[in-house]
Amino acid sequence: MADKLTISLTILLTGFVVVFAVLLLLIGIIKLYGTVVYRIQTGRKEKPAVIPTPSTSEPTPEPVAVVESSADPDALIAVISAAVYAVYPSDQVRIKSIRKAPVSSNEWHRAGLNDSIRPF
Amino acid sequence: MADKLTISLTILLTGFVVVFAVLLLLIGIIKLYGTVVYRIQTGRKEKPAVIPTPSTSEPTPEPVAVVESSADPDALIAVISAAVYAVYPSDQVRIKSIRKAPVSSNEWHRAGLNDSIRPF
Amino acid sequence: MADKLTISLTILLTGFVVVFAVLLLLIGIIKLYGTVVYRIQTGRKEKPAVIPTPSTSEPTPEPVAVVESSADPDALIAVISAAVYAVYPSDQVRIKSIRKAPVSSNEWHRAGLNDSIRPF
Amino acid sequence: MTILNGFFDALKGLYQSSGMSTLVWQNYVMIVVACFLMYLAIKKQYEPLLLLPIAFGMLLVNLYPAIMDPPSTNMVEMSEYLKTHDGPLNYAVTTIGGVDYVNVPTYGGLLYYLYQGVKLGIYPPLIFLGIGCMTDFGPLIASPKSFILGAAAQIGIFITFIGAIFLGFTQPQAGAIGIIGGADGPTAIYVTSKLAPELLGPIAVAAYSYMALVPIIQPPIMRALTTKKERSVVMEQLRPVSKLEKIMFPVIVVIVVAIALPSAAPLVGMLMLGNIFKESGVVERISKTAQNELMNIITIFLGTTVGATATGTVFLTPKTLGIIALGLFAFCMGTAFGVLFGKIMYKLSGGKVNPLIGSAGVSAVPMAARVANKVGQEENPGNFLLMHAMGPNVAGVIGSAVAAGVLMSILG
Amino acid sequence: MTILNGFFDALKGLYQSSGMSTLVWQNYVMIVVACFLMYLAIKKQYEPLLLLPIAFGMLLVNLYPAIMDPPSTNMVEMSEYLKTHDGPLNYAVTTIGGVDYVNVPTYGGLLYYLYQGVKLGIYPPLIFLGIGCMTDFGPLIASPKSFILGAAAQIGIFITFIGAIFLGFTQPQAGAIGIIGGADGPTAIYVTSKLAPELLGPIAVAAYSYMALVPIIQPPIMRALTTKKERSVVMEQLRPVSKLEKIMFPVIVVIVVAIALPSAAPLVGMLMLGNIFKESGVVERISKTAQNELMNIITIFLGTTVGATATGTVFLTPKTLGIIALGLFAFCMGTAFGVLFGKIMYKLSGGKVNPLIGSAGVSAVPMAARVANKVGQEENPGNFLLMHAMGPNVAGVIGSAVAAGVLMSILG
Amino acid sequence: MTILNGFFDALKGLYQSSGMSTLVWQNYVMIVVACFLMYLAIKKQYEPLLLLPIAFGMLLVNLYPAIMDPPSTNMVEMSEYLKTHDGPLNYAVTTIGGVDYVNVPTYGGLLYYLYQGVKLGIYPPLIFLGIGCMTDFGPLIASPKSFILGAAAQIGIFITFIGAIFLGFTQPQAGAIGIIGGADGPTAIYVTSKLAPELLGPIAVAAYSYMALVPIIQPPIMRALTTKKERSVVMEQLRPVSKLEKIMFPVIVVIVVAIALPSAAPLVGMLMLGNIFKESGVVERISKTAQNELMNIITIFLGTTVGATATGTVFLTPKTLGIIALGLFAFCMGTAFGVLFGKIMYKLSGGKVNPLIGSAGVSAVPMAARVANKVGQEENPGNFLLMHAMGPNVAGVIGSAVAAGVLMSILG
Ligand code: NA
Ligand code: NA
Ligand code: NA
Repeated sequence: MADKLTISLTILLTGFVVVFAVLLLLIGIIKLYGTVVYRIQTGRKEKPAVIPTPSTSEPTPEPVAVVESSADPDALIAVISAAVYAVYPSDQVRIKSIRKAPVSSNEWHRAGLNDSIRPF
Repeated sequence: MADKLTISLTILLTGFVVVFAVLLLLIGIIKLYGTVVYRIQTGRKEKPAVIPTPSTSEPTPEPVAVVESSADPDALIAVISAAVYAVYPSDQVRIKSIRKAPVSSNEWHRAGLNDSIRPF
Repeated sequence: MADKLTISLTILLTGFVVVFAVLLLLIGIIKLYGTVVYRIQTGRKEKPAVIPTPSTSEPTPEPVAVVESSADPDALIAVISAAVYAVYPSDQVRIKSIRKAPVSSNEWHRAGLNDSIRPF
Repeated sequence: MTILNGFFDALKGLYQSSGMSTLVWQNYVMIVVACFLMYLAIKKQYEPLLLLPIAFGMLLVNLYPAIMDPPSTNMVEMSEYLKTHDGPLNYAVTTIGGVDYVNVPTYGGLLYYLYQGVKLGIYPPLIFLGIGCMTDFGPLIASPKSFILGAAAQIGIFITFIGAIFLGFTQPQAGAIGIIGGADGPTAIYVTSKLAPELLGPIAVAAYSYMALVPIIQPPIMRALTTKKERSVVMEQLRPVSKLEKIMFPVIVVIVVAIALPSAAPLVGMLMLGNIFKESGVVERISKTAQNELMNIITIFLGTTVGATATGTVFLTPKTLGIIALGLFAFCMGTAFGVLFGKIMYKLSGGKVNPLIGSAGVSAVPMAARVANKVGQEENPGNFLLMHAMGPNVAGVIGSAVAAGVLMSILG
Repeated sequence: MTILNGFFDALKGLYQSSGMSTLVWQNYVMIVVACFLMYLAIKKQYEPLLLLPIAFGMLLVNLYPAIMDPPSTNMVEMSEYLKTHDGPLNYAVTTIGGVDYVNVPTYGGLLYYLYQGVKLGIYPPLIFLGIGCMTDFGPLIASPKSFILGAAAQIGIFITFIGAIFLGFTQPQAGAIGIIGGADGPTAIYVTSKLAPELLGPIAVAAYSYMALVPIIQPPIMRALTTKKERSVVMEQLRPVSKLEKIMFPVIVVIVVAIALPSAAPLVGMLMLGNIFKESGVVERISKTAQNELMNIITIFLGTTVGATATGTVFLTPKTLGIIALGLFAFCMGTAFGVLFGKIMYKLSGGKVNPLIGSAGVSAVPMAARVANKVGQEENPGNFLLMHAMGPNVAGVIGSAVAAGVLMSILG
Repeated sequence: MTILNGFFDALKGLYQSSGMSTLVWQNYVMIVVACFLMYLAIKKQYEPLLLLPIAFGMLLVNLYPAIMDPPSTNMVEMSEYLKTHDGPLNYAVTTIGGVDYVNVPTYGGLLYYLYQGVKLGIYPPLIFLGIGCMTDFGPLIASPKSFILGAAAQIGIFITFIGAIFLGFTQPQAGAIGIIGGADGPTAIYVTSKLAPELLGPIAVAAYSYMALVPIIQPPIMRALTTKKERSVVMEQLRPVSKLEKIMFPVIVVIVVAIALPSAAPLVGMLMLGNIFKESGVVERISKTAQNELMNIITIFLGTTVGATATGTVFLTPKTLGIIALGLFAFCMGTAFGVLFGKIMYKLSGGKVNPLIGSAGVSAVPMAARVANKVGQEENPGNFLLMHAMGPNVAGVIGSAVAAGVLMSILG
């Protein structure tokens, strides 16, 4: 009985601590490299076009960058639309189309990709 | 030689009896549950719409329920058409479309199905 | 050291001889059966329609037989077009369409093929 | 000088290990046989999905018999092994009576490994899984009496068994030969791999060849045994079958057959698993894979390795001729008994059943049903028997599996 | 006379080997249970992709228990073997201490062989490979604090462990039962196959049943633990995530988790391999096969054989009832702790985090995230929590794998 | 108090089994190497379909070496085993000398099991099956003299062998290193798994890296060895090839090669089986699966497990540097000899053959043929050499397999 209690609480404590420790470590690392990557990428471009700032008061509707489409396009489009309209006044923004972010690659890369469809 | 004859006739007799016994048993069970299922399902509906009665003399053409489509749609459509026209005078019936029986399911079921496309 | 030299040159010599011997043998056989097949097939037809002769001065454009399409259709079409126009003056030939050589088969064969989509 | 010596030694070694010095005349004959089978598969389109891999496997094994060699393991005492090897231990270790042995392997041939799926009885049930996903048992549910025809056509199996016994085959061999009459490839291969694996090559070739020849073998028998009037019978339209009946069917069949004949359970079980995938309508994703990619992969492995059991010395015996002859006999008997029981049903039903559909009871889905339809249309072009023949046709698949269960139970 | 004797002997033999004389009452009960699970899978559409194969495997093994029989090998001295056999040697040869032994096999049942992928821990990681190809970790990268909720929801696992210990289960069994609370099928099966394979049947059935019941189990708990104001919180739009971050994420996660908890490496490693296939965008061809055909094939084999571990004598014990009860308890605890930590984050963030998304931390992707979204919309139909709930949801998958690593390391 | 002790003991145990205390510096270096290879695969798109799985396998095995651990079996006497266990027997039984032993297993790592397909020589031939289904030998049949160029480019293999011998590699290792010059991934992996499995990691990485670098490695060599006039040669259109010739080609090649060099039979046999699937036109269903899903599944398993042979202690030796250098040398030699024999054919044909197409003889299908086309177009943009280069290109695949057969026969 005492044995059972010991092992039980040991597992509970160890499990709790280790799971949180590992996942908190992941939070730290991801925040860190997220910041680094963000700085590098915005450092390259002149203005950070990726995140549209809600504070701008542009008079004309503009297309908004959107998430990659997944298995359930209709549901996602609804979700995305809702999310977009929640942030932008609807008279300023209109969703024109939702598409996958294009995989940037120069012509040689594309040729390489075609080749590797036949990889051996 | 006698041995050969014995085993031969034993196998022939046993095989014949067992194969027929098992398949006759299946006939019995299938007829039974076919009847039960038929009664339950027709009991639910007000009139048995599933089997069109050739004796009715309806003046207008009516669509006819048809078999699920399989690998070879064209051949099947021909077969089905022939079968339908063989039973109904062609001036009373016209085949409008041949389609799979819709899988009945309410909205929640469909949502569940969508979910389970990603099952784990 | 001498050992290394011996095995090295043995492998080099044997490899060279065997690889060339086998592939030269293949050249011989393929040329041989290529000729035989060609004769048999042209023997059947009245005129050899397979190889268009560039020396003919037909006034009207004619479609040209072409290679089976593969994984990269656009690239291939470009290549094929270039190849064709390189050989024929472009005012005499126009590429109408590029298609796979039809698999010749009579009706029974096609039925058999359909059947064997469900092979067991 | 040394180099030239080395060169000639190497050439000699290559020659001695090459087919030119290891193959025997039977291998060369089998190469010709394999090419002929490829001709039939490609040009005549005789069940090419199986016959082409079978023929190519036959070709490969006769060009390079070691491709079917089993592996062997030399168990070396760990202490001995470590004396001559360093680095990490790459092989499995077995402890027998406290002593560690390192399992040093000599690997088997490529097709030996792929063949394990046949030998262990895995491939045929998986192919039945795919077939189950493609089979519509509706016509059989609408007309359960079709089971009688699907049973009648199996009589040929047992009659052929008698013939094989009297031609000198052992009992398990005779059972495997008889099952050719089931006209069902996976069942034939499954039974043969259990009862008489040494006959796999000829039996598989015979089974698939005759299945391809069904449109030639069956019509004369069908015409000889029926009258013009019988062949002209137009049958009543089948009743529609509800989704619930279709879902319950595979469950009921597997329960009945597996309890009655456990040895048929793997085949029938997988067939019905596939069918419930199809009919339930809720697992389309796995149903599609089971009937396409999974079945295609298994078909390649099954065909090639079954063909690779047909080495020259095994195949080129008088027994193979006997198997070829008995297989044809089995098909004819199956067709005949199917038609004869069709005639009985014609009488009993007062002329409502067209006896031609009995011939479809041999299986060979859907070829045999099409043949029944075609022979019927010779008398009356407006007579469509296809759906009515599909009932006995799919019943024949279940019937063959049941007959297989009987043979494996008694002879296995 | 002899023939009739033979006939009756054969019938008697068939009867004695048939299920009618070999099955026990537990088998018949399990057949009914299997049919009920099929009803749930087909009619109620409870995780049909897994529950239908599981139920059918359960049906098969209780109709024909030998379908899971292990093979056995009789090692016969070569010299002995050759006395009674001629022809080519068909079996592997093992040399022990200089003596050659022929390995004469008795083959195992069909599902025994397919089950090896479960037993050796191969199928669950391969399913994780396919899941990785389908999972978008974007919401988690955009909001890494979701990991806290994905961790919190695993507390249920460890609390359930305690319950199982006190109900009399052994420590490894208690670990396997606790992992049901991970709400992640492949993880549960992987852990159970390592710690307590004898419980695979009931644990798999419990895990997949409760995953299907998530829309019924979670909402009451979520409503009970939150206020109307908390449930109404509209969260800020997630920041966009660059392709580079998405590519680096799987690499970083696998490095951290595999170094910290090696026993979680196969699961997390394959999940992240799949994810880098997806995010890299350069190997679409293999990514598509991994998430479709490969995963479907594995799903069929995994489901059927996991179901086939549930023979009557194993399944029909009070322990199974305990597992069913503990599994529900684990799900409830996981949901509750997820929501409670959500409330903590609500406080700490000054009301910016909707605590409902904590419930998605149990995994059960994407069902649990949809449930969070739906419960949120009950208060405010214009409130779309789906994307915010996806973060804890996919974090829960990683969290469950980490918790599994802890349990396997300590108890394995 | 006891609980805190237990907690610290558990933490200590977790730490001791974690990578933090078990990994050595080589593992960390290899993690960096693996990340660099992933960068090349994703960003530079160097043969990503193979290099990405290879790199990830390398990452996994260095994070968690036990993922490649072989299993072990403890054979316990049945009577002993039963003293401590009750319930049904879950393990296989082996009978040795009349005594029953229970095979109690310790399971191997996930990638160990998937690696068996490499070790037993199964995956490379199956990939060749898929390649055969995609390869059009038409240009080679139309111009059989291309075989000469496909042979010439293999000389690099044998010259590299010499280099490897003098750098201190053993004969089998030198053979495996030489075959990198074959510029054919599956052939290199097949030969290495037979001759020197300990070098699989570095050889596979070298082979696929250089294949990806063909557009950079070859052009300078091609330009250096040819004159402007030679490079400008416009070749005559290839004659059309009939379907019959295309069907007969695989049969003839497999007969000739398998008889002459049996050890090349598995590779060439499967390549030609795939090709007859393609050319026969009657088995499209299995042809499509062989070149898509089957090949993709095998590619994932092959790549990941080949990468997983590259543990730090194996990979980080001076030998690996030698292999990388020799591999580049092999590619250059192959290209050079191909071009040189092209020049000979240019002379003999009176200037009708463009020597650039000789470079395509190394294999690396279809990349090398495209490079030949591109270098030709530098001189004359209207000169399309692609089809003419495809002949030597596919001949190079057969040539490499023949060279592999020679090496395996003499050195194996
Ligand atoms: Na049959
Ligand atoms: Na979870
Ligand atoms: Na090559």
